[in-house]
Amino acid sequence: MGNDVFEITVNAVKLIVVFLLMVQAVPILVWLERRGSAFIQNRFGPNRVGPLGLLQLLADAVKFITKEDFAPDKAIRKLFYAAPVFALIPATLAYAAIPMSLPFMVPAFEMLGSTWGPYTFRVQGYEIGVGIVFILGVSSLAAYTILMAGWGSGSKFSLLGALRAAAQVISYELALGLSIVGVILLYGTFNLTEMIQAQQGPLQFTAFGHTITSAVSWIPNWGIFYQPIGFLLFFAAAFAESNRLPFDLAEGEAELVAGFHTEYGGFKMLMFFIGEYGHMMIASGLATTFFFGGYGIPGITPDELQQIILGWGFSEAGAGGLNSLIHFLSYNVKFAIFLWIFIQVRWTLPRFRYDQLMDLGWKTMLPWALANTIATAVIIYAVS
Amino acid sequence: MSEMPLGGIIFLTIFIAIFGTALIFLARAIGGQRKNNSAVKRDIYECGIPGQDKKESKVSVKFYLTAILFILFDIEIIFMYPWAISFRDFIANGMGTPIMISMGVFIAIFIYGLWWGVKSRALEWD
Amino acid sequence: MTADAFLFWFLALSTVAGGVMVVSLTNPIYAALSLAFTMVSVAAVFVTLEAFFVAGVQLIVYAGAVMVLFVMVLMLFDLKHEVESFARGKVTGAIKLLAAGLLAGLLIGAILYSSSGELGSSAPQAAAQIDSTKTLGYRLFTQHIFAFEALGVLLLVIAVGVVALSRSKGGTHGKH
Amino acid sequence: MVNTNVFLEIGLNHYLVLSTVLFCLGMIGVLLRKNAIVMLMSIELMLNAVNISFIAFGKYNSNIDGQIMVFFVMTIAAAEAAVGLALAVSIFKRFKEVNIRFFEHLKG
Repeated sequence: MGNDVFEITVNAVKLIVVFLLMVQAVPILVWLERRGSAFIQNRFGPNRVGPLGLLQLLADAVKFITKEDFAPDKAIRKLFYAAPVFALIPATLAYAAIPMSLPFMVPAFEMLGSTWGPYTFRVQGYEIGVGIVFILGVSSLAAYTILMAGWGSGSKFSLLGALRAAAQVISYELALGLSIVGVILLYGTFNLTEMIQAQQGPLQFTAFGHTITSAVSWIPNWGIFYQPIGFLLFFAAAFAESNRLPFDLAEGEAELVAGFHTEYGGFKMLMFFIGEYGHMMIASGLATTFFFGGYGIPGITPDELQQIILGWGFSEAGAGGLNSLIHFLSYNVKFAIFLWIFIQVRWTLPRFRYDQLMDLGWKTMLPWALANTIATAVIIYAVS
Repeated sequence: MSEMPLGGIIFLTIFIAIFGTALIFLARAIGGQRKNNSAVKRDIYECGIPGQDKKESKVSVKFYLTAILFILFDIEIIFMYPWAISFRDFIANGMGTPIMISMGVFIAIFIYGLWWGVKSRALEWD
Repeated sequence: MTADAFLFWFLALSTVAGGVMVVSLTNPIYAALSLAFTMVSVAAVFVTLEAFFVAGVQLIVYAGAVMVLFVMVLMLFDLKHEVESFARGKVTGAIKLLAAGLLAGLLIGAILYSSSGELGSSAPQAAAQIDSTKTLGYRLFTQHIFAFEALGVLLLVIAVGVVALSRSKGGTHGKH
Repeated sequence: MVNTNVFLEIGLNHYLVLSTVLFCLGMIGVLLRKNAIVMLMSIELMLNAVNISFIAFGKYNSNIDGQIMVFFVMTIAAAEAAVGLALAVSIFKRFKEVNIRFFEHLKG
């Protein structure tokens, strides 16, 4: 994690901050979801508590934490209580691996009578060489949470919902994993930071040894222009992975009450919420990283921006920090757009039937992802 | 280049586990217990009729069939990852055609498996 | 070096603890969950051995797929806490434990005895300059290409067999 | 005389001993348990132990083939688990029994 006490401490604090950021974003998303759904359905939504109903978040939190803690008699208490805690782990571990901005340098400084060497801190939980594989592996552990909750509740609705949800999650993992193969073929790396670096600069195609740069210089070199089908498949599969409408078959109210968290209430329920929204955030972050240049800003590379900021009279380190901050904002704008798409889709599309869902995953998305992979490979092979 | 900060991952895992457990206990302490603690309240959810145990519910064996097919296809997809990452190197080394052929055979097997699965109605949910 | 050693002992402890729980817990679902935990720990052990990609595959395939299948099947069966989860007979049980212990002792003895050889004490050579995953892909698709294709066929055969098995209504005498 | 280096310097032997211990745990599971599915799980444990030693040898020999072998072992193990569970499920559906002693009553 680092070479000395300072670096280790900063990295540990950074991890905790990433976790809290994720937890923190959930009430905001819930508010956005409720206001957004009201906006879409021509209602007002929560608007009484505080300006624009923003304090509703706080009221909700207070409500959740003052609920009676409760487990049914037939529940297996160990699993029943462990499942919500485990729901947080895969989402956070995966989210911490997504780069959110440029790394920034801290020059050497004096503290407590000794010199602390120059450091480079990344704006992400940790940098992982095989980033995609790690994220896929960790998020595939989310199935255990569902199964533990469903089994531990001791209720048939929970068990049925859990089995459905697990079958759905694993089915769409295939389409998700296969749609990423095209991305890996394109960038030739598993590392998310290297992918973002490959997407900087204006759009340019390299074909038959010639480089064709687009005439309009502000069109960025984003993955979406190379992998449009891959993006659609990835994003649709990500909806299913995070159990969101139109794929929320696990909790189809008419059939299964509330799926695997039928028996949960109060704070434990909120933790499942955090896990679910965490998966949404991972999907948004990954879509941003793979297809929309990550933290990059269209029309300008980080080095050029650094030069511009230096021109404003900042020191090297200060300019680096400001540059990092600007890219962080850029990342968050893209990230928020994707989160809004998640919400918009939820309140626009109706739910699938379960057989339609499975057909879509196995018989439509999997073949299309395969076709996308083959097409990408053939094109890469043909043009080089 | 390939690095994995195992210490950080383990630290974060343990931190979340402790944090989550603490939150659950906190909610338990603040929420307290209500006076009503009847058997009906502590029963599992049911809509108007006496609660039914999960033992009596029949679960379709389709779920496990889906899971098995998922494992087999998942491994085939995982095999594509090392291919995808070294594909450009192969082309650069002039081995593009052999690698395309060998992967083509593999993908053909994959497609045949998928086609067979669809044809045999193993993936049919009704 | 100390941090690495600490990490190794921590992971070794969690791996072995998970293994012991798999063998000793009488409820099969708990055993399956602890096996999943062991798999994750083994993936972490792979990371300490710098096999990053294989560690990820271990997570995806073993922890994320195979063990999910086990847990799902156990839940489908709804196997409760078993009274007789271990084989009968104290004497035979003791003999079996002894045999396993003897094998462990023999193997560990052999490992320690042979550690004076050139393998045991030699520090690992500097990591190859090329990215190890790319090297892995390169070797897999040049040296082991036939094994790779054979595995593709094997997976297909298994898929067919499994579907056929689940199709049969049970029973051992012809079709129904 | 306790050599502290054994605890502080991790080498190939440590991984091999870990692998041995895991393997023997899996073996105990296969020998002692009666539930067919738990026995399958113990076999997975043994395969994992083997994988650890493959990767350890691969690293200390600077040879990537160990990892490729692990890749293959994982595939075979997953296939084995799939077939084993499919068999167990069909027997369970028919006879409601997963005890391994029961299986010897089956006749072709």
